Amino acid sequence: MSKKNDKLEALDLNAYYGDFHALKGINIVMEEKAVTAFIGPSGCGKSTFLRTFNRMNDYIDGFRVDGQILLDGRDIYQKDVRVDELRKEVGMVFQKPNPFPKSIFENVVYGLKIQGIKKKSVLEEAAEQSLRHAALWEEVKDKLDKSALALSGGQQQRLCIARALAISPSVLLMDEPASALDPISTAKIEELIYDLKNDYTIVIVTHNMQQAGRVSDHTAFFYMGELVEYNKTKTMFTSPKEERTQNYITGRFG
Amino acid sequence: MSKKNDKLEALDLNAYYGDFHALKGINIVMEEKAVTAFIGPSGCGKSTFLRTFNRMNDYIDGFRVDGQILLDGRDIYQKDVRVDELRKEVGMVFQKPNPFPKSIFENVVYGLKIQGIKKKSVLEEAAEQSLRHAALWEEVKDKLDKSALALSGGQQQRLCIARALAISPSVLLMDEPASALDPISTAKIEELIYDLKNDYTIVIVTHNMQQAGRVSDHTAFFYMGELVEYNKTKTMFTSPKEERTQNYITGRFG
Amino acid sequence: MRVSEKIIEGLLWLSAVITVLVTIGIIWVLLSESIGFFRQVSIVEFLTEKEWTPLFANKKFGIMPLVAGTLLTTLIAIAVALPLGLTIAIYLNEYAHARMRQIVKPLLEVLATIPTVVYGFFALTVVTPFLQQIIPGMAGFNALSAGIVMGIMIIPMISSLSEDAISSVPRSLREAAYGMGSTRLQTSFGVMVPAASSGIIVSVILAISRAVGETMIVAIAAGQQPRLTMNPLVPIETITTYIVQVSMGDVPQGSLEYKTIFAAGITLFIFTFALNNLSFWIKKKYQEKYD
Amino acid sequence: GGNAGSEGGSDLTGSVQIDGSSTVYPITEAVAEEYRAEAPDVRVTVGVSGSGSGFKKFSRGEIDITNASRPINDEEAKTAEQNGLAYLEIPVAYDGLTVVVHPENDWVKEITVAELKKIWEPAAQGKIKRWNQIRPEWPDQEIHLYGPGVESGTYDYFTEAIVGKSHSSRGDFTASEDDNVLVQGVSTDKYALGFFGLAYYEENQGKLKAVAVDDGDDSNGKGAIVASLETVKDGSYAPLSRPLFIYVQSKAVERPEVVDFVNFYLENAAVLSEEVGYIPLPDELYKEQQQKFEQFVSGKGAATAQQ
Amino acid sequence: MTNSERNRLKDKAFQVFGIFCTFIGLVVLGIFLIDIIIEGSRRLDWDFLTSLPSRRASRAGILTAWVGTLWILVLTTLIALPLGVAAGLYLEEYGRKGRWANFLEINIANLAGVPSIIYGLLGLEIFVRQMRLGSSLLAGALTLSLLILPIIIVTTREAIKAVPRSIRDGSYALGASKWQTVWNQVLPASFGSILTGIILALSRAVGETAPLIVIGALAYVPFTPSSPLDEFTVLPIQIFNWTSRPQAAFLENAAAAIIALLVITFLLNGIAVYLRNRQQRKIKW
Ligand SMILES: Nc1ncnc2c1ncn2[C@@H]1O[C@H](COP(=O)(O)OP(=O)(O)OP(=O)(O)O)[C@@H](O)[C@H]1O
Ligand SMILES: Nc1ncnc2c1ncn2[C@@H]1O[C@H](COP(=O)(O)OP(=O)(O)OP(=O)(O)O)[C@@H](O)[C@H]1O
Ligand SMILES: [Mg+2]
Ligand SMILES: [Mg+2]
Repeated sequence: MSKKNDKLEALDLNAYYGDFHALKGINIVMEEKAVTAFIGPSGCGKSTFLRTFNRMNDYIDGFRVDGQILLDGRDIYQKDVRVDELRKEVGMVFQKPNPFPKSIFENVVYGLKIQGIKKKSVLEEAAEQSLRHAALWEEVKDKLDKSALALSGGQQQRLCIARALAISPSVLLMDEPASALDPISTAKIEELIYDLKNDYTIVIVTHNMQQAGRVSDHTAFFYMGELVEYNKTKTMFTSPKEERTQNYITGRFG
Repeated sequence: MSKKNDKLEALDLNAYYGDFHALKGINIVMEEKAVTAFIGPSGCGKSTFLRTFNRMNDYIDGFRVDGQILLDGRDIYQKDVRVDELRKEVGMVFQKPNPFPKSIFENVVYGLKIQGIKKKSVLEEAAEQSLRHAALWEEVKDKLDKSALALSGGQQQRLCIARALAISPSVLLMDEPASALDPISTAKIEELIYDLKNDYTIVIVTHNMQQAGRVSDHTAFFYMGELVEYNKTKTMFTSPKEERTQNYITGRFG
Repeated sequence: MRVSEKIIEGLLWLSAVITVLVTIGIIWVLLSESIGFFRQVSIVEFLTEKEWTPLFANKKFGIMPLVAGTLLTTLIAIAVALPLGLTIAIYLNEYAHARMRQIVKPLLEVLATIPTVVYGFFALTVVTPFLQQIIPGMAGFNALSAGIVMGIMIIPMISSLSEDAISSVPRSLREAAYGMGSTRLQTSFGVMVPAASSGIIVSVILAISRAVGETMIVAIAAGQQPRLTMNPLVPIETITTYIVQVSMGDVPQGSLEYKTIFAAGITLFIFTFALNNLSFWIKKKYQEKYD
Repeated sequence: GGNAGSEGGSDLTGSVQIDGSSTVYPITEAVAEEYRAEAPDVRVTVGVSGSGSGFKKFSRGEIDITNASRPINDEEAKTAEQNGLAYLEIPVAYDGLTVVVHPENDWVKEITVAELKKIWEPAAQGKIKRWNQIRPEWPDQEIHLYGPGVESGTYDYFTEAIVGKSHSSRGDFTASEDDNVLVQGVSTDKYALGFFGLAYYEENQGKLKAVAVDDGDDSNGKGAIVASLETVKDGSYAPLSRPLFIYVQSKAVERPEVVDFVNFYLENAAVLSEEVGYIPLPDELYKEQQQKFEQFVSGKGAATAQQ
Repeated sequence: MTNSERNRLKDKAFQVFGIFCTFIGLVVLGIFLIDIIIEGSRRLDWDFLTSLPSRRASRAGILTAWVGTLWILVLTTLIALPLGVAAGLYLEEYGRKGRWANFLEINIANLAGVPSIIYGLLGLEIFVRQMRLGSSLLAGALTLSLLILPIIIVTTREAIKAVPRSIRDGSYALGASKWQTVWNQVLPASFGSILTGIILALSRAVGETAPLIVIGALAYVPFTPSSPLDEFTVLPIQIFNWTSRPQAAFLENAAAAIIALLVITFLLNGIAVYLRNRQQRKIKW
């Protein structure tokens, strides 16, 4: 296997909500076109960390970071970085499906439209491609002009993925994308992640060890704002170095 | 093992949301002091069915049922049944923890207070007992007068269970009680269910096969509004009779 | 893109700042005339004198009677509108069918749009004679019927806005309450109303503002007699009524008599300002506790 | 002056802006309405913001004519002067103030000015509370008083005429700017006594009873006199009839449409004021006003032109 | 057992009380409407709607008044809507924290409590005199806009608050700027409720008399305005004027004019309710 490039890096990253120290001196390097899973107990800072990669925390009152986040070697917290450009590069899918209250088509092409692309044919082309990519095309191709809110939860989540893919990001952040879904939808989304990693660098937060095991190449275990362990998923699940990791992933639960 | 009594029964139960036929001729008998798990894909009617046992669907416009639901042999959809009395008998815990915006203590004793119990000592006694029962006492005993909203998600969910236990129901309905929680909290709640079944008849909805396997004595599999299969959990997970059940529970996901 | 974002934000900011300019404008209008007033009448007299007779030959400049009248009618109006409005809000939200709510809510909203002249004559020609049969000693013009009718007028402010607030309480809370065996009443008062309290408080504040600012009903039905009393059965006058009557009357503008309306206006302004501050901080405190 | 009154429409254009007293408004409105037939292209507008507000706008030159239920005061006159405006006061009709009681009141038939003064003067406040304090044979019942708002020219005039000093009266009476409200008050209160414009009495005769007033001066009619069109017009109903005015300013009369309108006003005021419930001036007075106005237009009228 | 029976009894009692209160509200409304309709409907005909004001009650009409009211409505909407929504947006989406925001919030609540007559005095000084607009439609509309601005701002904020955070996040995550998010997601999603607030505010503006009289809106205007700088009258002034006339026939006219005013506000509310319901059917979170 050829050595892949480093896509995302965090250097001595600290994050704070007001006085609360949410992330403590995190250092991590993530390869391109690989899936990295973040695991750890509730409140350990997984989401906070994930959202620093596209600076979604910018809108939270009192939130601040120090240290660096590098995307392709460039610090995204520099003054001159434009967050809207950054987010076109780093797409995101949320825990709860959050389609816009518009038609399916409008949802998928939203990102393109706000970039100023208006040509119908271009948009249609892009919509089909992203929906195919998200394994949703067959199910919705006849009702593109119907409201996205009429889709089932699993379909909505795949729509949100399609929406993120439409603007061709290179990184895809997913915060517990399957936790609200039933097993069938979950399976579809896991398959999808598996397919997508050929083209995208994916970071996924999950509570589900099996899921982490199935879909990720690397796993990072967080505990109380610290990155406890980061390793190949296989290594991590078979022979974790840290006792805390061991305790967490060998819990009898799933 | 002595034969247990039948606690809950559904006879030819049909349920409708307006024109939509959500439950189709369901027949089921559930034993007392046992845990029954409802599984099935999203939208198959698990929650709808669960909520007929304490008539929580009464408030939904256009919802109606025919057929019978028997609690201790008595049809709860009879005219003369008081829903408030029924709900003291049949407690419920919801998917998302929903503590009242009041203190922890006020949350636990809410059910008693609305029954007109005012004596401080009785309330305190009951609060401690329910919180202990819900394995939360140690964590909150020093901050009973703090807002319940300041607890973590897992703690909130256990608080909701304590709240339900405080009014001493005989049946406990749980609609995906752990889906919003991290593995540690989930484990605690599963342990709790395991303990509680000595005293309560428990019905739990879950998307998580492992969870169903771990906590339940019987499992019911629903599909598109029908009860496809109902059996001992062990039997069901090792040798399901129906192909649809097989397909669902042997999905590689969890 | 960046630049246009900044421009837009600037425009939005400007719109918000306009409200400050309006306040400055109001203060300026009020102050510029009332300074002249306070040069001739001491603030001490203004605040402590018990009579308000600036238009009589024997002039007394005590604002208290007008403040008392304003307080009295507002209190009566709120005493009518709050229980009725809140009951209606709870009833519509918790007891009535969705269809009924959809019809009744906008219908009640019409109450707020009936011209207040109509209300005034209703108070005078229907409510007062009716009340006089119950309360024999009642004067033909009084604070009570004006207050009651004003209360009816502001019912929809409380009922509609509170209903909105209650219905935006997460469903999960209501289900929790029902799941515990609460009756509808216990659910409403034990859980929904406390959870919606900030919205309900806002609705009451808006209703109070409307009652404080109302003129025609009081002008027609309450008798225009400034009087330092809390007796609802006798004629009174409110600050706003006084301001409207004088500003549209025959009194020479620029005279001391005319300037009284600005002094009265600034009193009202300070009064509502204090009220708003108070409720704002109460709201803030309350929200912090349970968010 | 203009040749108003000729049958055909005039071809004048422009606008005439009027504001001021709500009491005078009905007359001016009627005149403006009729004037439309006369000069369809002249836009006459009439506001009702009160004499005080009217004078303020008038003295700043913001309007051409103001309706007034009281004469201009010194301050207002000075402002006009500062703005380089001369003006002419033109009486256009009388308003009779009628003293009324409840129709079931069978004890009061007439009342003297002295008695009215005893009731209304400031000293009466808190003292004169019962009917029999005025005349012993009247019942031992509370007396309830009703009158126009203290900010109105009507009240101003009444106090001047009865108490002898304007704005001097007791304060514990029920006031309203809207005379219909007073009608309502008196007509539902057996022990009421009130006063307001004659027109409101005439329109509500069934519900009210007018009281004859005796001013003790036989030179202008003997004994107590009831307010009516005739008694006000011939001056025998004294002292409770007051004149209503319009004021015209000098800049405005440089415009022919304003001149034409005022002339039309004076020609038709007699008929129209009666129609809307007021009492016309004697004919010769209108003539006199027309002359004065002519002088004023030609620049010879003084700023303080008096009646 | 006795306790729960008592609770049930209370519950029933409150239900009856609730029905009773709602009923009172509706009955009072009914009384008003019937009373006004009985008194005014005889006068309400085509002539009444198309005639100019007159001293003769039977000939008087409300043409200029209702046209003026519509003008005022349109102008006030054009001014107050963008301003109020923009200010609401600013407060809710941009400047949400700190002393400045608190100050603005109190300030706006405070403005909502200022009596309308004071706005009239302000309008007279600023718009009529300083800005030399005279007693024109524009001056009137500006004055009323200031009057209803607080109501629009408050309701806009409430409406925007109800848009779920997840929708904003979704938009930002796709690279949308703040304004793009507001314009494409937040505003369309809250449009229904904002509109309700605006229209309720406008029905307040439609009924106002005092501030317009102060700025010099006229009672007798024998022509319909043709530009925002023309003088005008509105229905409430006409009503106010007629109710203070001695002749009973004018009271009848006033009642008929009130019907016309109510029809206008009914229509407004109807539009609001229609849009509100349509919006709520379309968007379920
Ligand atoms: N807006 C906020 N303000 C203050 N504290 C916050 C905020 N958001 C999160 N936190 C705190 O920061 C810590 C990390 O939160 P984060 O959401 O990153 O946890 P997580 O690992 O994603 O947990 P979960 O699995 O429950 O989603 C938690 O203790 C949380 O309480
Ligand atoms: N209030 C409602 N009105 C109309 N249809 C409803 C309503 N609630 C549920 N349904 C429909 O009834 C069916 C059963 O819903 P239910 O909530 O019982 O599913 P579920 O098995 O609990 O699914 P999930 O696992 O997603 O919670 C679904 O098709 C759903 O769309
Ligand atoms: Mg998280
Ligand atoms: Mg469910």
